[in-house]
Amino acid sequence: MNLSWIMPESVSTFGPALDNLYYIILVITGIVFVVTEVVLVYFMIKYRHKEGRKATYIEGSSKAEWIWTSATAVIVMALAIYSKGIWDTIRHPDMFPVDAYQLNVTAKQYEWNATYAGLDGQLGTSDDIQSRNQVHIPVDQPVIVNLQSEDVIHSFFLPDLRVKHDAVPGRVWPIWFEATQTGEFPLACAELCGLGHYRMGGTLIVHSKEDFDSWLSEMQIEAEDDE
Amino acid sequence: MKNSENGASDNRMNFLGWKVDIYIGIWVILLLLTLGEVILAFLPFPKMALASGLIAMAVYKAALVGWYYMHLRYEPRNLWILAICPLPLAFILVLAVMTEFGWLVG
Amino acid sequence: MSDAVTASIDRTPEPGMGVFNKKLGMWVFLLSEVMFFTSLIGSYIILRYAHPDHFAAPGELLNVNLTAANTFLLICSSVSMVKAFAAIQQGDLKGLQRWLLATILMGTAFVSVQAYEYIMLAHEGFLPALADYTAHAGGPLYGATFYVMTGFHGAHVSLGVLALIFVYIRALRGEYTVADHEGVEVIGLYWHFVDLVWIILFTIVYLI
Amino acid sequence: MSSDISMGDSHSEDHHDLGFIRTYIFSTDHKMIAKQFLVTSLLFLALGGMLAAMIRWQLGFPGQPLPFNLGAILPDTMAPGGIILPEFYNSLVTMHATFMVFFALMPLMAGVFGNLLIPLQIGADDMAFPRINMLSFWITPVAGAIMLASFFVEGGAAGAGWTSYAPLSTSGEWTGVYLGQILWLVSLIVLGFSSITGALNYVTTVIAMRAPGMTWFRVPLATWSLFITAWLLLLAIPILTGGLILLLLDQTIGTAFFRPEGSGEPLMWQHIFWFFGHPEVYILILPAMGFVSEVIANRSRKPVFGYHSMVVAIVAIAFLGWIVWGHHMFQSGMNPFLGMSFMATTVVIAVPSAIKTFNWIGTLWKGDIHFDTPLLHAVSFVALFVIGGLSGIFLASAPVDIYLHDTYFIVAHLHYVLVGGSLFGIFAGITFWYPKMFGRMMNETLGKLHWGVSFIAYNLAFFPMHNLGVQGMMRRIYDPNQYEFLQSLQSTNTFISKSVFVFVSVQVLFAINFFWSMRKGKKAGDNPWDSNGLEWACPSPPPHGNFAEIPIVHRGPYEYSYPGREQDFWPQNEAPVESFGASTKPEHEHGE
Repeated sequence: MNLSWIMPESVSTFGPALDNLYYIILVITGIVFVVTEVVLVYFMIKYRHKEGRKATYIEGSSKAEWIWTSATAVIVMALAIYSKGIWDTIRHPDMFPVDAYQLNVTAKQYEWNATYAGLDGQLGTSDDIQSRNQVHIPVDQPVIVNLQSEDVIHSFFLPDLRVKHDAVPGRVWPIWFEATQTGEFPLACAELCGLGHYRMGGTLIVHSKEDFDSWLSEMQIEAEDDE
Repeated sequence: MKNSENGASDNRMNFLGWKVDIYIGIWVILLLLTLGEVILAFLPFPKMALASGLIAMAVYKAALVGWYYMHLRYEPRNLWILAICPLPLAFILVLAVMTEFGWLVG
Repeated sequence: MSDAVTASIDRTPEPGMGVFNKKLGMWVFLLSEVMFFTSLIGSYIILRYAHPDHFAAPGELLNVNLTAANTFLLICSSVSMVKAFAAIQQGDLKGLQRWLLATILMGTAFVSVQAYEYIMLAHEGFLPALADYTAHAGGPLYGATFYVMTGFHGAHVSLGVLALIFVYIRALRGEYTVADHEGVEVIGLYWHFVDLVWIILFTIVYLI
Repeated sequence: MSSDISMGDSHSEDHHDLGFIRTYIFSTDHKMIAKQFLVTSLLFLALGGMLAAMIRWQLGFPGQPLPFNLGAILPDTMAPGGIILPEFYNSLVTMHATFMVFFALMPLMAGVFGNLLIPLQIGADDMAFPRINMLSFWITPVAGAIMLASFFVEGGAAGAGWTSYAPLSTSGEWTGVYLGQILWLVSLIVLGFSSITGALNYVTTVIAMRAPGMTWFRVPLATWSLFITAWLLLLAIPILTGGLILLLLDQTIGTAFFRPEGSGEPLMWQHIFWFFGHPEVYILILPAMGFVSEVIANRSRKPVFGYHSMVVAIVAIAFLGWIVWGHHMFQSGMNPFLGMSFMATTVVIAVPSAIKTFNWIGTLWKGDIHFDTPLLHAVSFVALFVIGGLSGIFLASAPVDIYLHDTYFIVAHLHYVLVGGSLFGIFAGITFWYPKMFGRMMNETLGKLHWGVSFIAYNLAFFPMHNLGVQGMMRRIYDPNQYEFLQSLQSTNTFISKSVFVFVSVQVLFAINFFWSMRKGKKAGDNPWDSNGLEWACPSPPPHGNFAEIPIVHRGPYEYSYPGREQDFWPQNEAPVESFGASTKPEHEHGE
């Protein structure tokens, strides 16, 4: 049984920042959890009903209230402020890298279609290349995926790259990430999208720069043969 | 349960100088405001100014109906606090969802 | 504090709000109605802000003059309702019956004018469904939001008229006196609320 | 309708001639309505539990036919040869959540205890509007019947999740479910009226019908939490009704509120749903918090630690509950700036929950704790609510939510708060107020056995779900093994499924205890738990009209182990004896 609290190793640039935040929260909540449960059990044992001993009449103490209210408030606000920084790097429109490689990913009931710019380097032109359930990206280069959906809401989820964003029909949603390792990584759908939701998996293939270019040119030649 | 608090005595109000039944007075104000709204709606002002002006008049009319006709003016204070408590919730929902479509944030 | 304990405690709710139960109940019910109309009117405002091209300028499609007259009608019915309440406060049962009847008639007139307006709009192709919206201006969202808001308001007015008829019958049987006319005041609150919602609706649907 | 003029003076004498129908079926007595709610919602709880068992069967043993040939009773459109189909799995997930949230937990807390406790604890003879109260119950079976019918219609029950996100839920084209989704919508719209009429009654009764002397800060915490829950119900349910009506119109006459092809806005549905949704989850937890405060204070014979801050915390949770809904939508394409502001408001809501938790633990401190079943359930509520609250902090932080959203971490969080929290709180409430409802005590050994096995099985079932979520397993997936990176988690899933089967089947003990004690339980007097509340100042089960004469309240509800008194409790309505030796604290005598 895999009962580990350690996330699978992250292979994207903002992955480590997100993981650190997760581990900080894990430590803080872990400590609070252990302390609270131990105190609870300790009180239960220590103050259990014994003949002749009466409870002490305590209505509360506003000093204690202030202590734990402000302590909780300070901790959670600190977490929020720290999270805001990371949230901005990932989602703030101005933080999107400028020289990123663009591709479209269109979700459809039970598959992902990725579209790459063809020879003319322009998306949306006739010579675009399609690939089904496989997203090919170059390594160590920021990538902007324009997410859209043809029918219902799907969710573009790359666990290893710490990427998740819903593909909502009706609008295009740009998201960015940068892979730091080559290899094949799972792509999953995280939003209930009908009876085939469970088998909507795909793969993200991260190539080195050269491999990616050769793969792209290979696909372009294939595309020309088909015409 | 006797219904005592509606002071029937001060049911008069002076309207442009002569004493008239309060309900008729408020009624006339409401009609005038409605007429004003219909006229204002077709004047060539910028859309935003028109909209806010019209909404202000509508809210004022609504307040008049609430204050006089629903007798909020005679009721204990915390009843009209209770009466307006859902309004901030309505504003929160509408304003928050409008930011989805570019309001305030690009 | 622990004053002499008298057996028959006066049931007036000393720690309460000093308002009899039915009125408090009606006010609390009206709060939930405010939230119901919030969701409908809220969707209209949101969709109008998101897709302004779907909506037409005031008067372009909707008949503003007819509805302005209709609004007069509803305001008058509000006045007749409050006059009915003022009448029974002085114990004038006849006045109560007359004003209640006036309110019922004006309420029904309002609903029928609105039904007539619906038929006129339908002929122009102004319909809620996406497929059959063929009006010359605006888009399907305009039809959908318009019919939902004004339709549910009309439904509330019709329910109000039914309740008024029920109160009117009890008035004819003389069941309301100076001392006990809670029913009249409660139905009056509902009626003024429905009028108040229409005042807001008329402005943001027809005039903006 | 018999025009009983005013509810105030119907004393218990004229109760006998009401006959069977008016006493048991169409009763306007708040206590009988509470029992009616109790029976129906326990049935729906059992149904929800069975649906959960089927979900866990499919996840624990993917693709294998249901055991003991249970599959034979299911038609081939659901489980051919006993093997659950993916579309039926989606209906199972949707209906499990719908029945549990709307037909089990809400009626169990607001319906049962709202009706039972509010009039009794504030010293009223009945609800403000008894007939509307009866109506509020009788709408629930009607809505339940419509929801049950949706299983048997062509295309099966709704399969778009209990949140029924648009556009999946706006047309049968995407899910193959046409009539089922419409029935789901109609049933929840109808149920909304039951909640509104109920909440209307609770708010008016608490404001207007408190006994003389029962000032706001002498109201017990159970009634406080039910009163604030009634406010949340009153203002949140109509929003859901409005949204459901718009969705119903999209489904039926083809409007385009949420359908992108007609330039509708799918995100607007999520906003409307969650604007209702988050107050809804506080509706599901606040009453349980109230019952737990009562039980812990009573069973440790000690006043609630910081009564005023507990009340302030309840009110704060209710206010903040309205401005946090966006944390359900961090990754749904919501505006990132909204994401940031919702993160800020969401973390703030951890503060009142922390206050309540530390106050419960403070109540146990230096107490004289009696280990009865209600206390065991109440303390497990506190223990498990701590876990649920802490796992919420992971999800409140938007970046971490990027990874954890729609994974089993969320399923663990919500089950720790709803099952570990509300369900154990309900068990505490039922076992604590059972004597008041039925005049007999629930069996202690059976109760402790049920608690013990439930507590262990529950934790074995739901704690590993945190780890499933951290490893990336997504929610609502029919067969995780399709994803290669999830295959290693299958053994955890099988273990969880077995624990769930134990947890669900052990509830039979509670059912046996519940029905057996009704006839054969130990006779309970008026005040078996030596409690201070007014509900214990009348006989159990109380007659129609509750109190022979209206009680006068002289002190707060938690005067346990008052210094200088030999008895360790001091009922609220006990008149203060002037010749009382010890110097009574003045500020207490004259109340607030």
